[in-house]
Amino acid sequence: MADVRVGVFICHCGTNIGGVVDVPSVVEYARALPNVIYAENNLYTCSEGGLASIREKIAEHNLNRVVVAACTPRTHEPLFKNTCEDAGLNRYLFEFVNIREHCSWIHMHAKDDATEKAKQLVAMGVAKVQWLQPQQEYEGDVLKASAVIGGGIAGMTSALSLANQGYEVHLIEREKELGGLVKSVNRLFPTNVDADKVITPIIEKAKANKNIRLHMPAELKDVKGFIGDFDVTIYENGADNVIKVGTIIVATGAQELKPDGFYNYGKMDNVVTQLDLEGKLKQDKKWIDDLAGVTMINCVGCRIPERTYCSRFCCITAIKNAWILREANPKAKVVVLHRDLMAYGVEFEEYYRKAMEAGVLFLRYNLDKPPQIIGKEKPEKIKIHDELTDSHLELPCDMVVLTTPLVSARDNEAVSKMLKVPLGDGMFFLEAHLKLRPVEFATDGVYVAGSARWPVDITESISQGYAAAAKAAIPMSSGKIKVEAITSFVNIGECIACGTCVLACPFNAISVVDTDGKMHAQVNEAMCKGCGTCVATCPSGAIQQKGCTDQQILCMIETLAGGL
Amino acid sequence: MIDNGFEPKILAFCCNWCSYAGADLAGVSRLQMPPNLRVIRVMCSGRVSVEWVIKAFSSGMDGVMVLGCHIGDCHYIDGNHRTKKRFVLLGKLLGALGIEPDRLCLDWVSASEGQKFQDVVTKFTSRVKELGPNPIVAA
Amino acid sequence: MIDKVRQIISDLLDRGEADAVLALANEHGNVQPYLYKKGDSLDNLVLWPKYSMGPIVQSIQNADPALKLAVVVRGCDDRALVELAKRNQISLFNVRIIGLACTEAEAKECACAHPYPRSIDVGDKIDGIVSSDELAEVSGKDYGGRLQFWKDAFARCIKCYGCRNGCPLCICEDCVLEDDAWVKAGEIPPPFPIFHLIRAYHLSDKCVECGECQSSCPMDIPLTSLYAMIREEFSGLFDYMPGADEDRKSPLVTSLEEEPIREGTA
Amino acid sequence: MNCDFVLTTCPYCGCGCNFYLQVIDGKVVGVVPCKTHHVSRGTLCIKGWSAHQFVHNENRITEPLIKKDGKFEKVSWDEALDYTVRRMLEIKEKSGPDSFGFLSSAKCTNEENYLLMKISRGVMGTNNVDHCARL
Repeated sequence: MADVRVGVFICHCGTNIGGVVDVPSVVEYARALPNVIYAENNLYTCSEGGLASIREKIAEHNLNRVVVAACTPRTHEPLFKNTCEDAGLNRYLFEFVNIREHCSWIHMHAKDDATEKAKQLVAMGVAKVQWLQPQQEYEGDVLKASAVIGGGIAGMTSALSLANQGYEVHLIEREKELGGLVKSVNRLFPTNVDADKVITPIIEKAKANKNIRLHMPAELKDVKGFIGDFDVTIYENGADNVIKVGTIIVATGAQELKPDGFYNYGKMDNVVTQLDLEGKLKQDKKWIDDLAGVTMINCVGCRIPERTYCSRFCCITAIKNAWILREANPKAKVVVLHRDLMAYGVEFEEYYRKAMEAGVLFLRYNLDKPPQIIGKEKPEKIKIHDELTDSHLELPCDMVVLTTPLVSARDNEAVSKMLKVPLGDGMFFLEAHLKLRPVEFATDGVYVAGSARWPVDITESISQGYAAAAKAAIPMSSGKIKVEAITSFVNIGECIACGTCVLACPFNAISVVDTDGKMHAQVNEAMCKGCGTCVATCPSGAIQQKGCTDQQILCMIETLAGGL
Repeated sequence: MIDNGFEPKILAFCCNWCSYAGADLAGVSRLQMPPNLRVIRVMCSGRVSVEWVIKAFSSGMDGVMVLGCHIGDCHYIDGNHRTKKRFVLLGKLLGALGIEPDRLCLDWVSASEGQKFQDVVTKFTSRVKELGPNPIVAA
Repeated sequence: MIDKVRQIISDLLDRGEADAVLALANEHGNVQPYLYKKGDSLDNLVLWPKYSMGPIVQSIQNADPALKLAVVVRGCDDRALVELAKRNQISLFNVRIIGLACTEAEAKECACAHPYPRSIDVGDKIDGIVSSDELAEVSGKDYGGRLQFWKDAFARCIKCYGCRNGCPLCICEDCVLEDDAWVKAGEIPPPFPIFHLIRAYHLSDKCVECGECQSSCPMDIPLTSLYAMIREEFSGLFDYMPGADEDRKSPLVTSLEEEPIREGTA
Repeated sequence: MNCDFVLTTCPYCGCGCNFYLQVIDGKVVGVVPCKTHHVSRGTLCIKGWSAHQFVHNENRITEPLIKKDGKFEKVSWDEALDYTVRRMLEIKEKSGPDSFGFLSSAKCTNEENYLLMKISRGVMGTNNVDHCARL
């Protein structure tokens, strides 16, 4: 190995390591390892003193490799890599050895074994560091433009937020008008404000905003490229149109379940869903006066084996509409049958109590004794089994409203294939991480907001719209993306273009190309996430991963096998 | 733990996002374990080459563990799907060649399963102790 | 049987459906692969012993991709060509297969379980050999017995790379078994089991049971039995047979959704 | 394009394994062991498999060369042979016949090996002659 000069820094971490591992003897042992020019122990390597020592020793001994044996790389690796960089050493010529969480803390009653293990782990680290190569991180440009798919409340919120920050936004809507589900809603809980009063101004603002190019009606056809340089093909006014953007926000929303096969829906008049009811309420309210009774049945088509999830806000919708009907016609018997009532939070609990005070009757029913609608063409009575009193009730009822869940949009599968993003339960889009990255996909540059991810009400759609816009703005504001240099690379001479790695890559980041007559695999560094799955499928090792080549791991195995 | 004086050499490949983090959690929770284990960190269990494990057994490792994220949790969507297929197959190939498949452990440990990491490592170490030294390298 | 093959070859060449036909010929007492052209005499045509046609088709296509080539293949060659095409090493577009089914004796020679090509032009399909007594003997042993059997067998290995060179599906430009990081140079026999188990793993989703590895082994190491066991384990896990279908991707490469592990085996 | 399989004997040692050189358009592209040959029966050793690789190798010496002030230069056969003979006799004169050693090659024919033996023993007067393929 061309003049490798290794510095080893072994940490006491106070007593966390030093209390179990005989650190000085490990330092002594490290001095004898191949190409180790300098080795020292520090009380706290991550302290300012420890970091300063690393910088000084790199300069003093002209070190070109650094090994730190301390806690876990998952927390401190960036800190030490930055320190090496400050000292003028390429940050990838660094290896971290975990002798705390993986050694001292779990072998507290076996000090000798722990020390022996620490020595071997350091030996493995020093063996690997010899083969590390300096790396440059790939930098790509990010177009300051975003494509928002879906012109519902979430999509418009994201579009307006990004447009107001000065980014060019392409808002793509499949229907003939913006607004999505909210357009077909009468009033909005919990304030009972008229839905149009909320959605119309947002639509106007979206149309008026000079940074928003509206593509409506337009169908998403294909998406190529990667963060910073997406080509989004849409079918608009009879022709394909390719839009070049840096980021994409998926806000395709969801749709109400039409519960065919439940309670004669579709076969009997006046058996409607909440959304159908919203439509009727929007037209006129006269028909409510001659209502004798209305029964709403909640959880229809959900929290059942085929569809296990709770759609979160359909209870509140039922309470809202029940209350409106009750207010309009105090004589009508308004009943809400539920299997549990989701009225979380201050406003919703308050809303629920007001509906009860207005005389809406809330009864619990059970799936094994469901309510029966009595009537020929349309409901006349309803037979309910009340669980509390374990008795049967017959109530007048000339309308049954089925409260059904939101289900995923029918073309989620197609969109997910185009964007190469996964689908989770119920075919909703699956976010990168429930808590840590809720509005992003694992694929960089693609974000998600609204009911496309799972059923959310308007307030949550708006907040997720803002969140997705904020996340999308990060790469677009800097205009640059840096990719950590742990991606794969191909040795063209060794590659026979068999395409195995192309199939193995979860991110479609590899393609077979022709370079002056020789066919070979090529890795797109902007798309490669550095998982290394391709490297393990290549039989000849023609493709390797920076920082994790076969050579670097094999010498660790040999060090370990030889050492014991 | 059967104490027949034989201390097995055990190597584990852990993925940065799940099993390595689970190991860290076991450390933070001071869950004590037998000291036979040495961990090599990879970004994804999908990076663990079957050839590495073959090399490990060939060079005298008594037991090798491949620990990744649970199926469906992989940070790289489905890198660990390949891991599962490869190492279920390797277990069979080892058996065909006469190496006890129990010397190879394929399991899934999430970042929050420190306890499971301790269990898996402790059980595997005693199982390898039972099986005795690596038969390839012995005599 | 051989006259029928002669007829097919001469028709193809005369009608110009093939520019050349790859088959075998007995020249001066030794049998060799032979590329027949229009007008060549077919008197010396023979069908046995079989030679591995995959690599020869590959070398011919590399030299002249547009050549309309016909080739007399047995089941194993047919499957080898499919696997080579699957990995972009050849294109089957310009290859006309003349399918030859193996006889009982020929099938027994390589203990072949599928002694017939996908479409048979000459010969009749017979049932394959499911197990040889050697295979039965090995798989009957316990782990210790098996290990000893294979240790003794591979102790004879002189690392001539014949098994790899003869194998139609060992297609790497730069073989890891010649890389010092994996197998040190000059170590004879190569350390057990790294050499043979790495190759066995590499072939586990490609082996078309052509028996060329054992027929190329100067030390008579029972590789046919080894690869029969490898194939048995592989097909036990995956509903996949190498060489059966050009469009089926190898299960080791795809996700569990695309190609799951069989129930009850994982 | 034409593709021929030329039967030949492996030049590396005395075993005499036979294989076919696969020749496409005049270029040796590979080796196929001859399955019907009674000696090798379709198998080869590592040298047999790679015996053909020197044929088109760009490092192969194809003309006589003499090193002049540190660099090899092409010369005619006559000049090369005259130079060799002159130097051999000078050295024999100065340091005696046993200062020489002759190593023949399996790639040469038996006759050539015989002639080399004659030169070493008859002309140079030394017994230091051997052959690399002396299996």
